[in-house]
Amino acid sequence: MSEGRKGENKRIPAYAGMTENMKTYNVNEKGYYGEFGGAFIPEMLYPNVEELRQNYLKVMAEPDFQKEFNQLLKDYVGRPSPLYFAKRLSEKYNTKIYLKREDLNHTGAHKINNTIGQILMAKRLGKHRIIAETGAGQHGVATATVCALMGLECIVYMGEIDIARQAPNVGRMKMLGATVVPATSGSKTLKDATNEAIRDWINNPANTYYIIGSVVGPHPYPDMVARFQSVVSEEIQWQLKEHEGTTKPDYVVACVGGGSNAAGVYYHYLDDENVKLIAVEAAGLGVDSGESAATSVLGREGIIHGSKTLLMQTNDGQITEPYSISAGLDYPGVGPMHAHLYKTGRAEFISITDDDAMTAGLELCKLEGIIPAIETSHALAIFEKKKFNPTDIVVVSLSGRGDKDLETYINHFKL
Amino acid sequence: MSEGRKGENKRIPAYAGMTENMKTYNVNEKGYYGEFGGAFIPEMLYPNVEELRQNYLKVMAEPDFQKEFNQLLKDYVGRPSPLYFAKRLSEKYNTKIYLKREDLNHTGAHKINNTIGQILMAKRLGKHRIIAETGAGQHGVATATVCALMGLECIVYMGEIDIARQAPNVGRMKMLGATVVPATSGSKTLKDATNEAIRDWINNPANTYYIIGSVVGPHPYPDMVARFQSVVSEEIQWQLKEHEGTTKPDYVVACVGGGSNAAGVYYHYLDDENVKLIAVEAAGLGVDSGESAATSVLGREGIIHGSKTLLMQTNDGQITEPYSISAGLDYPGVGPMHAHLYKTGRAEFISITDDDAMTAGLELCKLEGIIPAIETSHALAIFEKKKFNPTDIVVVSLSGRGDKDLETYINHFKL
Amino acid sequence: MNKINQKLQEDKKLLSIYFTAGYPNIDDTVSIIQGLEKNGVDMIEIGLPFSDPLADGPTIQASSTQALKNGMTTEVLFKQLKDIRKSVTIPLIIMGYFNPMLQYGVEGFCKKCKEIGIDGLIIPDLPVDVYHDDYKATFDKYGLINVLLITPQTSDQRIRYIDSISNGFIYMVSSASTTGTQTGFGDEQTQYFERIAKMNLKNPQIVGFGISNNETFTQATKYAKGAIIGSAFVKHVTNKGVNNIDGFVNSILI
Amino acid sequence: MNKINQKLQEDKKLLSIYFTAGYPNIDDTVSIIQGLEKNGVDMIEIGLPFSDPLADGPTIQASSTQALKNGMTTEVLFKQLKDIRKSVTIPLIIMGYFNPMLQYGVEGFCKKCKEIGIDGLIIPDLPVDVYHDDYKATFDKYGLINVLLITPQTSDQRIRYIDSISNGFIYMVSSASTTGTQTGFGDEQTQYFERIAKMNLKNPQIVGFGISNNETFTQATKYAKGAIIGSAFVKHVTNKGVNNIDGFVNSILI
Ligand SMILES: Cc1ncc(COP(=O)(O)O)c(C=O)c1O
Ligand SMILES: Cc1ncc(COP(=O)(O)O)c(C=O)c1O
Repeated sequence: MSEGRKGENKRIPAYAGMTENMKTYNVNEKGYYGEFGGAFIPEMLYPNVEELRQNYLKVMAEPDFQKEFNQLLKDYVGRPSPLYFAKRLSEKYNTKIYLKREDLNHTGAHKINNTIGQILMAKRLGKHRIIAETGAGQHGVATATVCALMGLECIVYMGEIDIARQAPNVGRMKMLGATVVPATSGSKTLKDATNEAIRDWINNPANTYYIIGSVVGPHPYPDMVARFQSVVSEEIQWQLKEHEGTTKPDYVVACVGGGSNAAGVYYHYLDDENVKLIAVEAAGLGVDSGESAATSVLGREGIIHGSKTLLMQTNDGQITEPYSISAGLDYPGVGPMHAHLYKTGRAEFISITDDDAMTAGLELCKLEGIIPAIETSHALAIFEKKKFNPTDIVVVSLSGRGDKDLETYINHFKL
Repeated sequence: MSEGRKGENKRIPAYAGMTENMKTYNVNEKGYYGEFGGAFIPEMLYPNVEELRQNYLKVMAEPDFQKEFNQLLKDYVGRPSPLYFAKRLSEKYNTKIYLKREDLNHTGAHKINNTIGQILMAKRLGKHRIIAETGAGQHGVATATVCALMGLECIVYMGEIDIARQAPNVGRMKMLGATVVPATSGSKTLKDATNEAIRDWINNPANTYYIIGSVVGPHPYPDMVARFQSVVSEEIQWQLKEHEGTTKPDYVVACVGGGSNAAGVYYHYLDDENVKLIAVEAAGLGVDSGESAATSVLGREGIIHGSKTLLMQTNDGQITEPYSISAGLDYPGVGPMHAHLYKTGRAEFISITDDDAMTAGLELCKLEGIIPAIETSHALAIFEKKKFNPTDIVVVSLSGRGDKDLETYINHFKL
Repeated sequence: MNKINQKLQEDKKLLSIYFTAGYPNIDDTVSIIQGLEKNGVDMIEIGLPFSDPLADGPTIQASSTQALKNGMTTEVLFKQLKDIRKSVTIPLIIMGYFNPMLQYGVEGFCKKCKEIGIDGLIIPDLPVDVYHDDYKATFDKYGLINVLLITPQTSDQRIRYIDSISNGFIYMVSSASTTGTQTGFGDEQTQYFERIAKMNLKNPQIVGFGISNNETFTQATKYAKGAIIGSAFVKHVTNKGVNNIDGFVNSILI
Repeated sequence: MNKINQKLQEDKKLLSIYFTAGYPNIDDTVSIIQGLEKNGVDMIEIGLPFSDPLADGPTIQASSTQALKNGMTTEVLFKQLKDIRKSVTIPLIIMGYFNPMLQYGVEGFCKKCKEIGIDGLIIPDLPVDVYHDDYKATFDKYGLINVLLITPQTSDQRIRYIDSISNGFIYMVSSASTTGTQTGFGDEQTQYFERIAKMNLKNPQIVGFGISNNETFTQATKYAKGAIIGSAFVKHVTNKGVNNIDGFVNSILI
């Protein structure tokens, strides 16, 4: 066995601990984070979701599952992802910035941590048809990837607008043998792709497993996805120890679409209030412009995609069409964990406009030679908004690489 | 310091050993591999090349250099790259296939191992203007990346045809702040880009460092680049030990453009004849079609870009315009190390056509969920050509990811 | 007694029709209801349109989108229905997703329904348990029947549980699908219909999803108390407008 | 005595002209040589075109590409020059890259040069050491002068070394550049020219790169024995053809 990684067996938090040693900011037995969460699903989905709910912790705890999951994370995904001290960026903002390099994962974003876990789950539940929704295409690619790896059929729903603006990822999914189905309703983005995926699942209840791409959807998805992503903060702990002699940063920063990236970097720090959590949302053209995806500011409690959470909606309860330049953040809801973190004030929520995000993305290219996904650029933009102390250790999740976004960047900056 | 990696200090082979403990297949003191190599450069380049020759081993041996190099490889590039057992591919070809995942490196190919090394070299030599040639654009991106990281000016020469067929990489270079200069002479591909880079260097002898992207060019480049890339076989040794209990595969396979990728995976096995080396060249439309880049088969001894080696040329000594669907293999020469490996029979050379490479690339997508660079696909295609034993351990260098090649793949297969 | 229960006691197979409120035109709601009653339909499901109707197929999705564009809201619907009981006596059920009700306030929503004379609700994304634990008391307080769904995948045990907390009828989804997707019933449906019939549930069952014509209506009601037509009616209204309801109903009941 | 050495002994500043053999037309080689001699040029560099002339700028590159397209090869050039000594006495140097010579065979190449009456070679990518160790003996055997280059970056020590193994003149590259890039000389060049002049080398120096007109010719030959014009002449031939050599030479020598 590899000595190349620490904490290999701590990867997936033990399920046993969950109820005995309840964490304030974690899910409870009923699938709620405070008042948020649950499983608001049509009866047609009940057997599937219930089967998953009853099995997910048990399956994840199996040594066999853990072994396969960890081995794939290491040899296939390329974990651990580095924790990189960004020297020039740190100098510019006069604080200590570490980048957690999820962009270096196979397929280029944090999303694959989750799809590896879920494909193993699907196999153990005997499913052989996989569906997924995708926004930026990263989750779609990550799903198509693990389906190819396991030889399973893969159908990915993607909004028509996202198909256009994330063309490279559409190409990748095709190469990987997935069927990409355009979602043409509503805002033709992530929300609508999710609707279509859920409809597919309703229509194919027996053989189909739905790999949700974020900490959204009905319980147990948010918790399961957060656990699969928790490998990220597990690594940050020992990596930061190597760099700085402490497992605890002062701040952990992540962009939030559905919230899986943030859930991953927060996970092991959720209940340690010394570690401040910053969640960065997409303000689009501006929080008050009517063209925004800043859910926490603009949202109210409600139900979206099977979960009670914060979402952008009319007074009447119709879900609003969001807008962000970033396909992965262009979502009117947020996972129930994050709704709870917002409501309780545990995390600070900052919203960043298209323009500020793009500028921060280009800055990272120029200062550190890393082209970030536009999603990630939102997280990087906070340094222009918020001052940190020179001794602060700020870990930013570099959730994905920007290869998929080149055209958008180049057009934006007329390069 | 990290316990996350083994052999950290063995990364760059100690220069002290070179002359004392001469290796048959390695470079000699004069810069030759057998009869190949040397520094056939115009006098204008003599001061630069000589400065490098006198310093490269000394600089590489400095603890400070090693520390910075290793730290960047680990935290920035994401090394070690995994050695992944490709289960489904192995089943299909009834042998044990391991993929060395250079595609997971930052910027997506093995090329960055070298540019990290050379940018540190350039800094220590006090140069602040960086030039490079590129074919597939991977070396150009890797160079633009390290220049951004160090805040140095970067000019990349790239053939006009390659600019068109590797557009994503051109976009990336622009994002990173590099100037991409089209080479419009000759076949408008890698050879011509290299000519232009050399001309630039001649015109800017004092402040400019030329980061060559492969084990080509005048001595000491081939040796220096091979040493920077040797981290790959250094890792394979201990990784294979973890997987199979032995440090030695039966075969090591790599595609060869200039040969840096192959040099990296061969390096620590060069003088161990139990490990068989396979070099895969691009046959283009077929070795005898007149549209090929299979240098070893079609080439004769001669001089290209400052080095005596095998190259494709007319009877008259004019360098032939090569052809391959793959921009990174579309080069009429090969590094002198490889010329020597060919001439001595130490390595087996196999050439693969465009079509066979493309098919092998798509197969990897479908079986393993990995989209390889078209360069890499050539290496993968050998399994249809050569039979291995079920117990053979075959390590294939997955030299790069195929994101840059999506359009070519998709058009080829009409996906 | 709730009008739904009264209707269920009639010795006939019941035809229930779904339509999307505010579609094709914002003011069609009342006239569609009147037209359906006049033409002998037994029960009506008034669809409160939702932006993201995830249990629905393309037809009902499109009608919902149009209805919202037309200006339909919960308030508007309640206003339109204010005097509905002056002109019709047919059982009226509001079918809608949970979020708009939640935003209105569940208690207020129920209260308003009672005022208007609504007899029941169908809320596909309000799970049975949540309904039972959090909202049943409210529904009961306002005399509203909550119609729960079962599908071919629902286990016998769960069907019995659902039966136990239902007090009107059970909405028997004919097959695993969103609305408007099935085009006829096969062996699978027949087996399912028979299985449920044999369970002798306390609540009668009404079949929905995939009923579009006389044939499927007849098949469905062979075992069940009635059947619900949704997408087929919405399509009819789309093509023929609201003045041709008699033609549609006649084609079902022959 | 080699014609180059003879010429170098003349008490005058020498004008040497480079042209690409086979350009603009394949058969222009001989008439260009004759024209240059007739118009008072002192020395000629016959460019053997190469596919990848990496020390050359765009002008000579383009002429080389065209010459190759025209069918120029080493064999063809030798054939064209077979009887050249019947019509001219001017020193003739072949300038070319090493690979074509290597493919021809260095010994054979030298032998052929001697037969024809070539006096020297300039091979920019044949390094001094390799020349010295591997080929000097052959060059000497066939009475060929190998002209070595120095540049502003060449150290004094290396210049002395180059001087020591040269036996004709030193090709003094005026500035760090490929051919045809400079457009005049500045302080840097003057300092360089002075520095070399003060070294009192055994071999005279002839300046090349960046000489294009009377002014630069005069500047260069203030310190050096002569100057070489390449790109400017190739450009002239491109624009005016081969029948106008007198005009060009006169504009330099005035
Ligand atoms: C790179 C990247 N970061 C972040 C996100 C946002 O999703 P989540 O909030 O689930 O991490 C996405 C979604 O596609 C993404 O691709
Ligand atoms: C992915 C990849 N593999 C291989 C090569 C070939 O180069 P080399 O032979 O130097 O490894 C390239 C060159 O661009 C490349 O991008």
